[in-house]
Amino acid sequence: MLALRKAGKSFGAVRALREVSLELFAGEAHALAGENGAGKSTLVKTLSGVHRPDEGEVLLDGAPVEFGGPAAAQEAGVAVIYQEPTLFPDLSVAENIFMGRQPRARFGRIDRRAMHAEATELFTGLGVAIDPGRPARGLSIADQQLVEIAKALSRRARVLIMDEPTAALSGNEVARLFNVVKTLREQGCAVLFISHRLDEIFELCQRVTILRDGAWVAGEPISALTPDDLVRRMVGRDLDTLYPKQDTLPGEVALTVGRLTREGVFTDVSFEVRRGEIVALAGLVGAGRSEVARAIFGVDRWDAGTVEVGGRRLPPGSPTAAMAAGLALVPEDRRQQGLVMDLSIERNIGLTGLKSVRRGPVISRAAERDRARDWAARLQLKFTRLGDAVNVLSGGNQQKVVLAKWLATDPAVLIVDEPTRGIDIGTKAEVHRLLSELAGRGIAILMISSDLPEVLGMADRVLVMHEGRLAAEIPRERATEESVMSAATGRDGAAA
Amino acid sequence: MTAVTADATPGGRSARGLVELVFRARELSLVAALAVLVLVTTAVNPNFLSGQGVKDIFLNTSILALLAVGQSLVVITRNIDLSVGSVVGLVAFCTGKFVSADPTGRGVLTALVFGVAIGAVCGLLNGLLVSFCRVPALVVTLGTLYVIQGLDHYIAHGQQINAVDLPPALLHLGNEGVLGVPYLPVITVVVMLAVGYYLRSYPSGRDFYAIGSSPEAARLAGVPVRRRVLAAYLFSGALAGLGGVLWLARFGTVVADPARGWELIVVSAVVVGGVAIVGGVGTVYGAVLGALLLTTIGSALVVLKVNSFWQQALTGALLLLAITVDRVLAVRVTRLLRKRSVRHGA
Amino acid sequence: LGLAACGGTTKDSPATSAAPAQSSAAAPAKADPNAPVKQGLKLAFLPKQINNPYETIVDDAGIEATKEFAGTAKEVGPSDASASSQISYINTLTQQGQDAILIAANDANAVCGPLKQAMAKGIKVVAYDSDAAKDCRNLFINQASSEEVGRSQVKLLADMIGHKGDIAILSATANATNQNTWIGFMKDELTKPEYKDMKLVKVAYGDDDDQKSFQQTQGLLQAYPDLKGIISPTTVGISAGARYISGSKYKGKVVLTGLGTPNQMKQFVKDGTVQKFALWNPKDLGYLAAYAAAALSSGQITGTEGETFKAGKLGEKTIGKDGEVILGPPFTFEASNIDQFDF
Amino acid sequence: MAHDLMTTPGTGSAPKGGAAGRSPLGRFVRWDVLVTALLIAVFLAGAAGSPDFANAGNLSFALGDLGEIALIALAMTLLVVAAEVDLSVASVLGLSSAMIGALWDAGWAIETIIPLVVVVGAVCGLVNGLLVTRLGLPSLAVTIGTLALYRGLAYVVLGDKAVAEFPQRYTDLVTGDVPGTPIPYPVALFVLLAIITGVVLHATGAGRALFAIGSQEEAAFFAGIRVKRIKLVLFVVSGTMAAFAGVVYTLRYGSARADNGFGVELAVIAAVLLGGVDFDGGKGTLGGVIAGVLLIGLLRNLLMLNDVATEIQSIVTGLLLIVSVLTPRLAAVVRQRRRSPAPHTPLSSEAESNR
Ligand SMILES: Nc1ncnc2c1ncn2[C@@H]1O[C@H](COP(=O)(O)OP(=O)(O)OP(=O)(O)O)[C@@H](O)[C@H]1O
Ligand SMILES: Nc1ncnc2c1ncn2[C@@H]1O[C@H](COP(=O)(O)OP(=O)(O)OP(=O)(O)O)[C@@H](O)[C@H]1O
Ligand SMILES: [Mg+2]
Ligand SMILES: [Mg+2]
Repeated sequence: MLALRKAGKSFGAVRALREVSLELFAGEAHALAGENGAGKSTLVKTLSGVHRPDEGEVLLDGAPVEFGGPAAAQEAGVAVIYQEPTLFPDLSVAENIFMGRQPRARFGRIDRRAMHAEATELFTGLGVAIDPGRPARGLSIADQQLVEIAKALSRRARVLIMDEPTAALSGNEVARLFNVVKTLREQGCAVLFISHRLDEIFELCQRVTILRDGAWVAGEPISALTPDDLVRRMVGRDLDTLYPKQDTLPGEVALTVGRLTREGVFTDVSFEVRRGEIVALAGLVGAGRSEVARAIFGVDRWDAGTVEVGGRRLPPGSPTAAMAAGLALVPEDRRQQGLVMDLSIERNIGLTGLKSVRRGPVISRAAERDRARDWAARLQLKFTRLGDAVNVLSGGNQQKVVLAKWLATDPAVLIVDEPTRGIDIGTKAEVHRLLSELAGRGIAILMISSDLPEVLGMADRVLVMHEGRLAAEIPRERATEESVMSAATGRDGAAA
Repeated sequence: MTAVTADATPGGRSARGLVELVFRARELSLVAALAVLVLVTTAVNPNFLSGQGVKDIFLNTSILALLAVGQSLVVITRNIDLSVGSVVGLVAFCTGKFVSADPTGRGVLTALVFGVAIGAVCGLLNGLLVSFCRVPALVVTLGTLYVIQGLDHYIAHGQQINAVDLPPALLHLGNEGVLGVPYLPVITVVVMLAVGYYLRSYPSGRDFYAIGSSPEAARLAGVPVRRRVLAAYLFSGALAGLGGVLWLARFGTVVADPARGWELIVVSAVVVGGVAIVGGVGTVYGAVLGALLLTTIGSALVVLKVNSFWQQALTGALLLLAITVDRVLAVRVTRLLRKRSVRHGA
Repeated sequence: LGLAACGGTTKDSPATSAAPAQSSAAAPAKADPNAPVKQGLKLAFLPKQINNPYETIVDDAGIEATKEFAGTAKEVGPSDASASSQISYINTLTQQGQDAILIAANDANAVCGPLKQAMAKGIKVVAYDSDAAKDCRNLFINQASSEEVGRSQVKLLADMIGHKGDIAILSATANATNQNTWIGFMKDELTKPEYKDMKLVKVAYGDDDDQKSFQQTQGLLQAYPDLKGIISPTTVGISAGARYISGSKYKGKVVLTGLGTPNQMKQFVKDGTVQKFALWNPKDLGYLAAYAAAALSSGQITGTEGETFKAGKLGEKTIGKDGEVILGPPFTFEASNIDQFDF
Repeated sequence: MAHDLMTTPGTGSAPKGGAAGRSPLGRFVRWDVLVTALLIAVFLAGAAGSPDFANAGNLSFALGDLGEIALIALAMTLLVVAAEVDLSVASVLGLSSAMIGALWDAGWAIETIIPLVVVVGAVCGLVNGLLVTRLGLPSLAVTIGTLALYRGLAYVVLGDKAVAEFPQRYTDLVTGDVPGTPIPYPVALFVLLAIITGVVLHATGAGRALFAIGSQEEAAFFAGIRVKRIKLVLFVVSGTMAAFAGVVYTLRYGSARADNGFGVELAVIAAVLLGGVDFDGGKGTLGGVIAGVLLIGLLRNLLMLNDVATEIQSIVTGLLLIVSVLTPRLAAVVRQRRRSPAPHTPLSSEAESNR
């Protein structure tokens, strides 16, 4: 239906795509796999008219087309969920979904009632209860992603392209999304699906195309591959283990959270994290996990309760004090909170350690650069120049910059919120190895993740949140998919 | 949240009502402030609310409000137009020159067409530079502010348009009315209602908000960003042109640069009216109310016999008060919204 | 004030005020009343603000006059009526080596330093319309004696309202030197017994801005319902005031007078809004200023009291106290004579 | 995300316009370099065209005239880099001038008055800063309000009076030249302050923090930068600098008036913009701003010397602003076109509507 033939695309010196071909067929879900920076998002943007290929062409129903812009592709029936949510924060959710093609009443007016009804219907289909009338500002990343999904679905397009739609979602929403997509597929829609979670690829897709460094590596039916084959083709080598959890002996208590409450968001949250321990905070999307992390770090104020790091009490609402006490937070929204997108890689990494690279009052650029280069190498960052703005990096590489930025502060307690969101499987293993190593060195780690296997694979202890409260604490031995999920959905609190 | 599906609508509706209320609240608080101001002033001096007094206030507001409507359209798209004041000056002078050259042959309609056309050309220039050449709006319009002002001075060069030279019909437009209602406010209200309705109820109107809210997302959503931004400037320019003609009609005598320094007054009217300076939020009704409030403050202080030297200070203080109250209110409601949405989720 | 007593430089400290820079340069050799007017003199008019129609009339007349004695003149100036922009121009004119600078000062003192520097370089300085501080200029061409302007305005208004009722003044900017001098004399005049029934209730400032003056008039009339008369001794103010009154219910009830140009006011005199107003002939002002500058530059006069010089068609003029030359009494315009004028 | 609702809107979750960000032109033509080149060109043209231009006397005048604008522009640069703006500077200047006049008239000692008005300027800045940081109001709106307020207070303090006759020792300090050079004292002071500001902005942690705050406030906050405190300090610095400029202004003209410095804010902003500081924050160099200030000042001086009418000067200033921004952008577009005929280059994903 939609196809790409020998397409190439360069950004300056970076060849993001070279001679890539790909064909989407009606009624078939096609997976696109590859490491971070392999060129997946670029391919998507080429198909959707955001970029024009430097060479090669886009074919629609076998005939070459030239999309002048995203609007033209949409006209042609191509709906896209971009990797990063692109919402209008000031407009209502319903308007976000229908921008540019609002249902009309007489005289070309907008029919708001119909618009809201349709939006509600879409959300019902996805099984979520987002109020279509609320402004998009303040939606959690997951909710934003869901609105994006609703937006794409509402187009009833012939071709549906999804760039990591599930990265911020947890099991339930993913399952629902897949149901909807499967229905669409059965109705004859062509689907292009990108994800770093291999099980999802195997569950949804019939065919897979693999990219490596912008080049086409393989394209074959999924049934011909095992997960290991897939990984091997993506990474170009065998992967040892995804969850290289080392066993460590927990040391003294590093972080104590006592009856922490932020009105209307979370209530009475108490736990502690010991040195060398990885504690996972699990729960459904919107359970308030990120909010707890933000409060601990001082980005949000808390209304009641205490936070102690290494026995020292933190004042509420001061990230600076939290950092001084040895706390670090890798936030969930890297584009808004984690990175200054316009600044260079080195400046971003340097931002948390301005003191450590000073000569007198003046910053030593050489020291700053060395530090950045060192961390870029340790995290295997893929970049052209350290002086490039981070917004030209691929999503996964951006995430690595955030990690580097915080690891460089040499924290005593590291809070990571969705540390592997949007990270490819090779790097994911890398991040996991890193976290495990850090724990081994005696750092206390609090990990928030919606990726259940990750939680189970990495955590020494699992705390489960449900609707703003801690619902359960499950030690590693007893942590299973069932036990965590039942606590997360509030079906039993017994484990606590 | 995920588990709840069935009761999405009722909860949704109440939250939506709340959101609508927040937006209304901005305008309501302006109306309330206005009411307090008028009541206090009238209590001190009943003349303030006399027929003449009310007429004066509306007449005084009209041109500012007209400019505020144009400006809010631009500000909603996350841009700014600092050149409006100088466009008014240029148009007022040139139109005056133009019609006074042949006061019998060139009537009101010619004057309006001439003036609006000049304004539109200025707007077009701004718009092209901002949308197609991608020059930051502040730089462009500060630049055109200087250029247009210089041009105006160059053309005027110490001349003056006098009321005697103008066609009487034009002066009528500025000072008379139908059934006791002067034309000027009528024109402004009609423009305001038309633009307000368009912005709220037409897809292309919503585009302006989308662009201001997130230009990148707007592009991805297929909104013709450049065309809309161009349209906003064109419209703001044309309204400034209209304002210039009305200025001429109202004041009759025009020296080189009427409306000098008005760019900041117009922007304050828009901001007081609740249009976010960063785009995406606000209505033209609010902007017009903002203009009305500013003008009324000015008139009230004179009527209240406030020392001339205190007037400006008080105007500034009241402006700050207006935006502060608005802000505090917005924060309160947002907090309420947060607690509500969670309770609804729970 | 306690702090002030602790020492330091205060207003009252000895020799604090900036002493006249080159008092020797300001009082040069002898005047030679019979010296010929130099050929090719370069004069520069520096009005308060270009684009003020009144100033343009004055300066254009002065530029015309310069041609009569084969000199060249130009008008330069800022587009805003501020002292600081005027100063840039003074400096530039000094650099250019003009023979004389004719200035309508926006601030008597602020322009002082640069003018002194100009004088030190042998450039003659003539103030007109609005004076600069005495030791920073050679001459001041006063359109009319300030005292006479102030007092005659009050008389004019008093006659029209029958010496009775509340009155107000609509001035230009709060800092305008000439306005404030006139207003001073008006207030003084009002203390005389024949004005005991007249009360000055307010001095409003329209900033020589059309719209602002318009609104100030409005406000005055609302705030003081018993107001009988307004004096607006500024051309911008009086025309804006007249325009408001002509379109309002106050027409015929409130008397407006002041200083205005005939062209501006013709319509309002004819429609009865304004009966009488005054002004001198601005063309003569520019003319006289140009001749005075020429006389200074040619060494006919030095600017001391009692010297005389010929001012073309205006005949002989004598320098009065403080280096002032007075153009003549203001002229009152009314319906019967206004059509004879075109400026 | 309650947080972003309580800080300045626009630094919230709305993604900054330029997703694709820095256009490749940045590497070839830097704006500030361009402005500096233009400055040199103007200077050479002036020196060649008019004998009155390049002499010490004239340049000393021209520089002296720029003094206040240049001083205020330093603080304004810091603010604009942090994506804020202070429009009230000219009014603070006026208030400071009016206070000097009133207090001097009342017999206070100038040695007491000067520190006092500078402190008042700091307080004015503090008020701006508190309104912006504590209430989360946009600085453009706040400072339009205080623009009226402070100017009004200036009139309240001094009314329509103009106070003159300041001690010569002090006026000389401001109008005089550093012994043995044609450099006026204020210019020398400016050079010193500019060096300090330049180092702070471009070589210290605080400067890095400013750029981070300017381009993405939320991320800066998450990185432990005390966003609010820094902004507050910036506003205080701006107010202090404006009040100090008021002192220089008053002494230089020897006249204290409430309307002193009226409208200077736009001149300052024009200079800052011309210097290549992005009003969205996060981009710009101090060198560019200084070049911008000098360019506007020298060009005006040159035009004035050549008897070019004020109107034309205004037009030239405006065109300069537009052209200086337009040229590099057009050049980049042309370069892009030449390399690949595609209209949808990363450039086009830059914000269409940036302020
Ligand atoms: N606008 C741009 N300018 C310059 N380089 C870019 C731009 N967009 C992408 N790139 C580069 O192109 C390459 C491919 O990026 P792309 O975003 O397509 O990767 P991806 O496969 O989607 O990775 P991820 O899994 O992390 O999302 C990367 O090296 C990236 O740095
Ligand atoms: N600024 C805000 N205004 C209103 N509601 C908000 C705001 N921020 C978050 N919420 C809501 O608060 C709840 C908790 O959000 P939070 O992001 O903490 O969830 P979470 O458990 O971390 O989920 P995830 O990280 O998977 O998104 C959600 O329902 C979210 O929609
Ligand atoms: Mg990607
Ligand atoms: Mg979260």
